[in-house]
Amino acid sequence: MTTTVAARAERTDTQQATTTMTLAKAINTGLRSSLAQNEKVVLLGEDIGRLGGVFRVTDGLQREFGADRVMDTPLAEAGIIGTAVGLAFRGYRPVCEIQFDGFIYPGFDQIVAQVAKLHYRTGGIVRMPITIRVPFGGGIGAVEHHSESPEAYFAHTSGLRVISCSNPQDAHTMIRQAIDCDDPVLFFEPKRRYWVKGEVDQNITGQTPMESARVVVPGNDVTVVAYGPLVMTAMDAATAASDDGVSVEVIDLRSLSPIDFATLTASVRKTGRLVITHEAQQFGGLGAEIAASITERSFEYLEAPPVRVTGFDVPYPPAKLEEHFIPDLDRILDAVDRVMGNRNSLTDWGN
Amino acid sequence: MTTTVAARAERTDTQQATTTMTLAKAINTGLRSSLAQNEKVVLLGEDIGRLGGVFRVTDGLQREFGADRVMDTPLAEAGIIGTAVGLAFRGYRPVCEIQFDGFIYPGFDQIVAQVAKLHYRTGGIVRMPITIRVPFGGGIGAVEHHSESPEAYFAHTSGLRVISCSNPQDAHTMIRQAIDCDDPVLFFEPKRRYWVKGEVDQNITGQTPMESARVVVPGNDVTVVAYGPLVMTAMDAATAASDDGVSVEVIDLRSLSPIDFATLTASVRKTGRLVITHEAQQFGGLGAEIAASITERSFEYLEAPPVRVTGFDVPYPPAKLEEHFIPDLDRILDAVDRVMGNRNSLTDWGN
Amino acid sequence: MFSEIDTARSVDTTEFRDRITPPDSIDQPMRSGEIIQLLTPDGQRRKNSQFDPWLRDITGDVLADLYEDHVVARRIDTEATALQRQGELGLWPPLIGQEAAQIGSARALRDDDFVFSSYRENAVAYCRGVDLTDMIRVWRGNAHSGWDPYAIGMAPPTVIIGAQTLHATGYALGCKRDGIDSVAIAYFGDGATSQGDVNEAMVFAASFQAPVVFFCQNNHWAISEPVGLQARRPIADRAPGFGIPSLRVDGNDVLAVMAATRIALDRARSGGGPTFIEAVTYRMGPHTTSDDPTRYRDRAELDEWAAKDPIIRLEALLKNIGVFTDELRESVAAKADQVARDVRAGCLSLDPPEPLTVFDHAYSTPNSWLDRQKSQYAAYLDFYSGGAR
Amino acid sequence: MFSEIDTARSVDTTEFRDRITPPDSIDQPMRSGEIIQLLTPDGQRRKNSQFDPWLRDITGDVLADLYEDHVVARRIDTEATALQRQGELGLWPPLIGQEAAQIGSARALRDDDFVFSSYRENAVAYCRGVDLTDMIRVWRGNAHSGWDPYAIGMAPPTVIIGAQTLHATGYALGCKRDGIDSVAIAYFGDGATSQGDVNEAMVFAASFQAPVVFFCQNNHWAISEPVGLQARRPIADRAPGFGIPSLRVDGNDVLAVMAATRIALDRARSGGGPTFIEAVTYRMGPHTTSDDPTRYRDRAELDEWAAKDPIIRLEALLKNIGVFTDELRESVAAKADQVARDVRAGCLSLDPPEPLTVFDHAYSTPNSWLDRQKSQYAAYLDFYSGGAR
Ligand SMILES: Cc1ncc(C[n+]2csc(CCOP(=O)(O)OP(=O)(O)O)c2C)c(N)n1
Ligand SMILES: Cc1ncc(C[n+]2csc(CCOP(=O)(O)OP(=O)(O)O)c2C)c(N)n1
Ligand SMILES: [Mg+2]
Ligand SMILES: [Mg+2]
Repeated sequence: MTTTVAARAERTDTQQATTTMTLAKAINTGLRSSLAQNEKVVLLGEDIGRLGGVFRVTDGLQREFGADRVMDTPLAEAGIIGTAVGLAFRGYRPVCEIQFDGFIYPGFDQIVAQVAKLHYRTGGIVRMPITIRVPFGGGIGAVEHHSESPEAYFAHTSGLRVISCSNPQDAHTMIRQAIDCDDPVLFFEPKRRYWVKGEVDQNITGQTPMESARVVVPGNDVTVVAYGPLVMTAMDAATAASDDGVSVEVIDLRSLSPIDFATLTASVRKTGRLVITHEAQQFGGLGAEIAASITERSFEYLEAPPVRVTGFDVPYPPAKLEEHFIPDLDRILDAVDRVMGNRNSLTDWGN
Repeated sequence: MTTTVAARAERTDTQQATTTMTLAKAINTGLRSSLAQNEKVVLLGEDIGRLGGVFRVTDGLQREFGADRVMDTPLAEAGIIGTAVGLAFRGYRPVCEIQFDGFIYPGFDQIVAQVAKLHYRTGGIVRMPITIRVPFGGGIGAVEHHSESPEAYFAHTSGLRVISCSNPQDAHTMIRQAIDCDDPVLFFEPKRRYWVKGEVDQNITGQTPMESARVVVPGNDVTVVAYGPLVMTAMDAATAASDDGVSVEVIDLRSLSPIDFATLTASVRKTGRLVITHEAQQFGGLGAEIAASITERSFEYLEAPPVRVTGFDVPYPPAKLEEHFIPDLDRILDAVDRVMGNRNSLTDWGN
Repeated sequence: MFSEIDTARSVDTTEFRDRITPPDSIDQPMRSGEIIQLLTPDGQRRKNSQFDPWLRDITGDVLADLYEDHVVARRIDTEATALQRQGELGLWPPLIGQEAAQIGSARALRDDDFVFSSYRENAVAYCRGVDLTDMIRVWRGNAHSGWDPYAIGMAPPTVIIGAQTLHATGYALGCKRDGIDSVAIAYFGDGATSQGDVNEAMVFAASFQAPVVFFCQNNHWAISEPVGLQARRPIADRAPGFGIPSLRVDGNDVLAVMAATRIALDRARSGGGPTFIEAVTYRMGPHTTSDDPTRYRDRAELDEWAAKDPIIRLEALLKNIGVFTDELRESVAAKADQVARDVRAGCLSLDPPEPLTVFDHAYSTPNSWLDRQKSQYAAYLDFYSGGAR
Repeated sequence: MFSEIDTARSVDTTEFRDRITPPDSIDQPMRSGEIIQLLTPDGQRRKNSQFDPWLRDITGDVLADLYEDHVVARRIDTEATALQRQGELGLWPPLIGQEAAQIGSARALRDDDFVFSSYRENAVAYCRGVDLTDMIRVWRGNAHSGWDPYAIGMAPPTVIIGAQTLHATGYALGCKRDGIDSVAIAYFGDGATSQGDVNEAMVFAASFQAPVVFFCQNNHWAISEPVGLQARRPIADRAPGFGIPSLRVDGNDVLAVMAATRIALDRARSGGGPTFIEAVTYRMGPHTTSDDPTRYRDRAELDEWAAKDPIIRLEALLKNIGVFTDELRESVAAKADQVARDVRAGCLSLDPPEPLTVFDHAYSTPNSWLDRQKSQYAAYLDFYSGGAR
């Protein structure tokens, strides 16, 4: 039996011992690898140095690589992003940490008007290989501005790439892919999953490309698309549904812009039913894009209209109400019933 | 024959003489009325005083109402919005002008994290009756940042209302409704239509409510939804289509958040076909929300999947390329052919 | 040749009161970096001909009241921290060490003045007369804002660093337009001075000559970042370049803080425009109950500042002037105990809000989209309420 | 008592060169508001013991070259304005009146320095050696950026007011990390100083001691807003509070500008960190060709500044020192004519870009969504190219 080159590469990867670590640690080791491999990689952010970040994602990196590569910056997000733009002009690959989702907005102008546009503006001459790390989402009982899901703003911004990870292996691989990418990347980290543990192979060759979605649970009746923190919830829902005899296919989107519609379309053409879930408010969220694009591309395959299970269209609520905001297993199952044509919460609800 | 109260009110309105004016002037007179009627209305912005704004929308207002009600501010958008927040705390109804669409981003944090959230944050105690006027869209041959359509960012922001006008009468009525509204309103002005003339009745009672869409061309075969600058284009397309024997119903959305789905649904249930057009980039734009919501609510009525005709997912291009970015009559007609199942540009295109 | 802050000129010692005139004529600069102190760490009263006139009404009784405020504020802090440790609060941002800065300034305000603060100003809220349960509401996760801003003249805490400085500026502009002499005061930290918003607030306030006081508590840290990372000059030096006079006071000295605030308020009320105050203090506790300051700062620094504690020095002053009686000690202790009990009881009395209130007050007027969503979620809750699933 | 800019201290007259030391030791402040001038409006050379040493290499020949730069820059401006009036350009932002500020600073730079500018710095671009067609490309609407930034050491014009100051700071930080002595220079206007970004740039530059020069052209107007609306103090007074020394020079005096820029560059190269320069000048033309300045400013102000014209005084100096020969006049005129012809020819040579290039360079790597969109639009163009519709 002959071994192909690709298979050999695969084997080499798998020979690499895997380690069990948390999702936060997986990002930490990813950053560490990137810092070690390319001296043009620098980290900027608030409290990322001695403190190691409020989530300890950069723990130990300043000690290892020095304060001029892992830089605590003054407290100003526009300043962080704008400085990163200048560093990118000079050939650096800056990785910016935004401390919490809700603090990205002071940097919005620099991201949308500069980072996203400079490559286009300069006819492809200047590159902006900037990675912006954003811990996002709720479920940690936090005060205001600490639980938001602003990904759709960036997905709607031409020139940016937006990705999100749901497990330690992807966290490690994808942060490194993001840093390696010559385009600017918004990297959304599911903060309430930082402490989830998993096996991590630190060899990134042979891993799924950054732009690809992944079928994490195969199934036949309903496609459930999720990303970031809700992938685990969707997987739990698939398990619960299978007890009821419904076969749910769960897709981890991974890349939010662009979206891997090839994988999504293939799934929906098989199942004929689509549920999309995200924590972000619904109106104008990514669920709308997925529903619209899938409908456009696979209308004749759909047994039912796509259903979205999302956060509500209110500002993120106080912690004591967040269970009534974040989609959970039950709300996803209710939507599965809906697309299956089973009795559900809206069966008797007047439209 | 008896005359109902409503009819009498209507008659009173129509007795009011109408005047022909440009869309820009219609906003100007609307601002003037609001300033005259409520001393808590104040205008803030760059160059809105002596210059009267770069589009002259505030022409003459500082002279008439004084520099403490029509205030030229220092050159800082966050400063403008943040100052308006403080004025609203004190009972004012500030109207902020953002000079061009592309300059709103430095004020994004104050809009998204403060203006949009303060009413919710304070459990309904503090009101933010702030109107943010934004000339938007392309087609004027401008340099970068002067032709953008950022409405989807704000429509995706809970707590804000977003509206856009397409003709002088609505421009006048809607700016006054926006100022009267106790919620914050983003008011998108179709800058390339500023010089379009029309009849304006300056009596706003009896006019269409701010949240309502309007059927501007009735038709039976295809529903075309547009707003702002593209309403005129869509109307032209309807005329052209009728020459080809296709009856197009054009809906002027007017309110972008919330969207008047009652009107849209009624239309689509009649026509069975939906085309949505906007200048903003497509991915994650409002077209996606409309397509997704209509599909969800009227799936069984649809003869074809909704089609979007939009700007492309690139940064707004240089002026010499904008004709290849902004949807025009031909692109809308091509989409009409598509939903009609007629031969169109994608008939032979491999998916 | 370079335009620089004057670091050489000595302090003007003429009577200040006479010099309250528009900023352009304030031509006697304070020496850069100098910190005004009226009360030494060991409770000695230092004379200051400019500040003292502003404190003539501060009798022994008033000092005793201020002392009570300090003790109560610290007690609230301790109790809230305990409640957080016990899982009753989600988070608490201790103000321990900053009592004098907050109380001295807040007690200088009139009821009709208006406060825009960050998350740490709970002693300010206390001085504004906030209900103790309301104070705790945010930190238990029950609400984003605990109190009625108009009832106590204080906006809800602003978490976005620095944003509230612009709100204060706008509010002040409104007061000016309304022809009243109320003043807005913005509280913010040393870290906040790096934010664009704070600098824009200074630009707007100066341009409009808004009656606003910028009150910066330089507590030496922004989470783990020392103030030196934000500013290589004393923070008070920043404002003059914007055309805003500034004062730098010992933030652990309630008298210096109060006098400075009164001076600034008086300037604002009399049309003098904005003033910037830097209160030099120290965050003795962690950034919040989630923080572990041992990762980034030394014990020695803490000890140094413990010796400058605002309560110790106020107590010493009271002793020096014979006001610190057993009776006072006991009444203050009793009050603090009572407040602590009220905080705890208030906290425990707060049940989670009703589910459907998640939709309330996003808009003040009906919103077809959200109303539909609420109705659907109500149907959802109904559908499953019988344990249907 | 208030911390204020020193308005009383007189200028230090010691030799400057010896004092180039870290900013903390620059303890001889310039008098607030004082404007350094080396060349009077009537062409007299004023001695200045601090600045003169920086101009020792500025011989008559160099002055003649600078003069040519001025005349050419103005001619480009006139030609571009004419092209706009003739419908060949979409817009043009005239720099007329600001030639000395732009040329004096740009000619102080080394090739390996890097410029981050606003839209108005076309004379800077000219000095950086930009191809004239490239200069015009943006304004004809053919591109967002006319030139290769790395070829001429100058980023594309930044339209978002003030944003580029942060880019310059980041670039400078990169130079410092790279261990080279290149410097970044940020050009911006008086209006820009109100933006958060510009203030944050000063915070970051000071904190990191980045080798960056903040070059503010105070041309007295931000579209229709006079500088007094943005700042109640001289703009140069803003920087010292951030720990950044500043210089205020006559922006219509090419020698003062050049000396100041050289001083600032030298500080940056030798590890001294950022410097702020305010060049006091005047926008003689409209904001852009779309603007109508008669709506907001007086003829008298224009006349006053016309008398301070940078070209007139340079010509007078050249005459005074006997360099202004007929030959020079003619060669400069010929050069200006040639440049004007090149600008026009370059402009007219620019055909609209190919339709499908609208998709190019949004991403540097393949993007499935956009690639599909491009393919569909190509199909659309194809489908209708035969006039199918
Ligand atoms: C815009 C924004 N960025 C970051 C944060 C996270 N954060 C919360 S508090 C804080 C430090 C604030 O320091 P300082 O202004 O000195 O106030 P202090 O906490 O010392 O009272 C930071 C970085 C935030 N709340 N808002
Ligand atoms: C963020 C932003 N807001 C507003 C504008 C619109 N605008 C363009 S130029 C200008 C005035 C700039 O004045 P200044 O900084 O003094 O530069 P100058 O034009 O005088 O060279 C304004 C308000 C802009 N380009 N960017
Ligand atoms: Mg602090
Ligand atoms: Mg200017």
